[in-house]
Amino acid sequence: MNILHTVSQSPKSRLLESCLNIVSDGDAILFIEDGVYYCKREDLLEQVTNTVKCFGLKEDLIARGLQIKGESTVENASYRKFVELCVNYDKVISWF
Amino acid sequence: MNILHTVSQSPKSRLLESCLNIVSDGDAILFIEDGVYYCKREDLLEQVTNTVKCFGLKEDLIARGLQIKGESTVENASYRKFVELCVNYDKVISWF
Amino acid sequence: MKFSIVVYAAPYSSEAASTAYNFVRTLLDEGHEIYRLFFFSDGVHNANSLVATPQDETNLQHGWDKLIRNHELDSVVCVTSAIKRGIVNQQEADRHGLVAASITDSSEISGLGQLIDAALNSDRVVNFG
Amino acid sequence: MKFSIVVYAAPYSSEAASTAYNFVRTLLDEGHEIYRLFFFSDGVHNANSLVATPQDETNLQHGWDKLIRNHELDSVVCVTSAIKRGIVNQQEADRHGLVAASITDSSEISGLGQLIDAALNSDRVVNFG
Amino acid sequence: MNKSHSFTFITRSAPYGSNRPNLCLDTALAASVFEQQVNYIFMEDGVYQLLKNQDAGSINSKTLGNILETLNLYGVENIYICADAMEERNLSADDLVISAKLISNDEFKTILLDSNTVFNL
Amino acid sequence: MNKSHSFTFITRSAPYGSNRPNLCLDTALAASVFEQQVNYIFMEDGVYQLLKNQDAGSINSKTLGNILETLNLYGVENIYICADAMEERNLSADDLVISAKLISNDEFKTILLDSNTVFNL
Repeated sequence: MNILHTVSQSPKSRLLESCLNIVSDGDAILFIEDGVYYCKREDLLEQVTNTVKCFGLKEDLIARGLQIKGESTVENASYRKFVELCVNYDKVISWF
Repeated sequence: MNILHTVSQSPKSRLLESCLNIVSDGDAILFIEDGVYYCKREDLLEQVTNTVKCFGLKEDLIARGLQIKGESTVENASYRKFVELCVNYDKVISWF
Repeated sequence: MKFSIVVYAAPYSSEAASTAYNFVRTLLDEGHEIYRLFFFSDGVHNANSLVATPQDETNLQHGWDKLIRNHELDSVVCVTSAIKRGIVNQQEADRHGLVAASITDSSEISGLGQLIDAALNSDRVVNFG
Repeated sequence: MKFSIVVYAAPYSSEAASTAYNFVRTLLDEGHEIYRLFFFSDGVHNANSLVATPQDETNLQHGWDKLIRNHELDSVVCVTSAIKRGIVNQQEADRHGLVAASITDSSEISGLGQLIDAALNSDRVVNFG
Repeated sequence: MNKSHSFTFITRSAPYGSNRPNLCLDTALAASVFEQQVNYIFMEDGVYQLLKNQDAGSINSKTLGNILETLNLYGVENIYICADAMEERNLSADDLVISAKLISNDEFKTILLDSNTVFNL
Repeated sequence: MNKSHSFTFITRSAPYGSNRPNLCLDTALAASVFEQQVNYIFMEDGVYQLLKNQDAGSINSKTLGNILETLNLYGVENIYICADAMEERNLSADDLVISAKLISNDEFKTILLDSNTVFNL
């Protein structure tokens, strides 16, 4: 019964911090829109990525000139992957 | 050449913190809309109110059940006072 | 799988409506079923027919309209949100004495019950705002 | 004193448009002059004429319309923001082949130059978003 | 229709500044009309909706303060308040119009895991 | 018309997520057409507008990355970047499409005090 969380605002919003209060082990987080700036803030993601899989929406990353490098704890996700995540997790909670 | 700053989002937005980076001594801050929740956060206003006058828009305070008490460092301001502040300061910068 | 999508955001001022649009297209490409699109709050502006965009910009309202028609999607605009934002069909325009209708024909105006019904009948509800 | 007011927010989804409206009313009550109202971005929705609100709610678009008429205010809606959001006058509707106009007559559609002109000719510019 | 589907509404915005609290409330009331199980959780700035002495007539709005009465009237009984949100805002039960169950983040997580659909406004 | 009026534009939002950077840029360009003095300051998330390698075609938008070129083309020469914003985001000059003058908050304050009209988006 795991949850996919989407986070769609930049780190300035502290939306991830809100989300993390109620994320359970095994949940996943997908950063979309301005949320993808979180993908470059390894300092904020450090504690997260042990128990929660993190993704960044590829199209939004490309638009903003952000690249996820090989050693990153965040994975690239296309829209197709976004759909697949919605299917594989039991429900979706949107943080906006 | 002092400035009136209006701040219109709740403390969650950290809008005041942004504003304070560029507030000069003698400027004034008027909290409006959800910004009036700052009026009850004396912890966040402590350093501010020595050099900057702080006001809360009365109509927005009343709507939200907030009261400014006598000993508060923030003053009540009606819409009329809002207009007066705009006249008395040389320009207005809106934080939203 | 059966999806329903809720859109809270107007086009152009934030990216969310555009993300929702891309997501819905991908859902269809991947063979999933859309039970319902529900446009709520400022999202109702996605169903405005009286729009034109510069040639080098995307017309998102037309995009939705085409997508809804081509795939015969069930698209509902929340009545409470719509009327006060100027999104009306002919019936609502007549009732309120307005000079014209503004909604795209491909969406219908209805109540929040349609959103709850969508949640009850879909495997997933995904919100964009 | 001479004021110009810029409104970036649509009615109903945030309080900002309503704050701007109250502020403008107070300005006039206090005997100040309004050089121009400028509706920008989602603020253009304040000039939509095709709206109706429930009886127990304020119709902010009508409020602006009345205020602008009664005080013969100069009210400008940003053309770039307006057209893609479905706020069009008859001329724009004809040009883009749209079936109806949607803007209140009391506001006119024009460019951003009107905002700069307003800043140059006013003692104060106050922004609401 | 039996109560097979459970809805959870997270309301985390302050009243009046935006319409998000109203969207959340209206949707929850619609769900209750369908006689489904409804959980309503006040998180973060959402707890400001519960402050006493609100009077939105001053800004030509409708007062949201009686929100909990409305929820109860529609049969929504599972109303929760995030304990963290109260503490961060220096609020106590005395400041609120009505008392609802304070929950920890762990209790919050359990509610979410047991829900079929979650609206997060 | 002489350059008697000075405009300052503070752009503090990330690109694409909202239209605020576009509103700010369009207004500044309009001001430059009036041959007024224009200051353009990138603050907070606004510095993200300057990141290299942006390609907004992926989301059907227009790339904002050449924003500084556009500003220069219109004769806007006073372009500043908040030093604090760069530091908080672990960004260095190498990450940006073009170099503009980094300013401290004190320099920022001076610019504001010398401005007639300030747009803050």
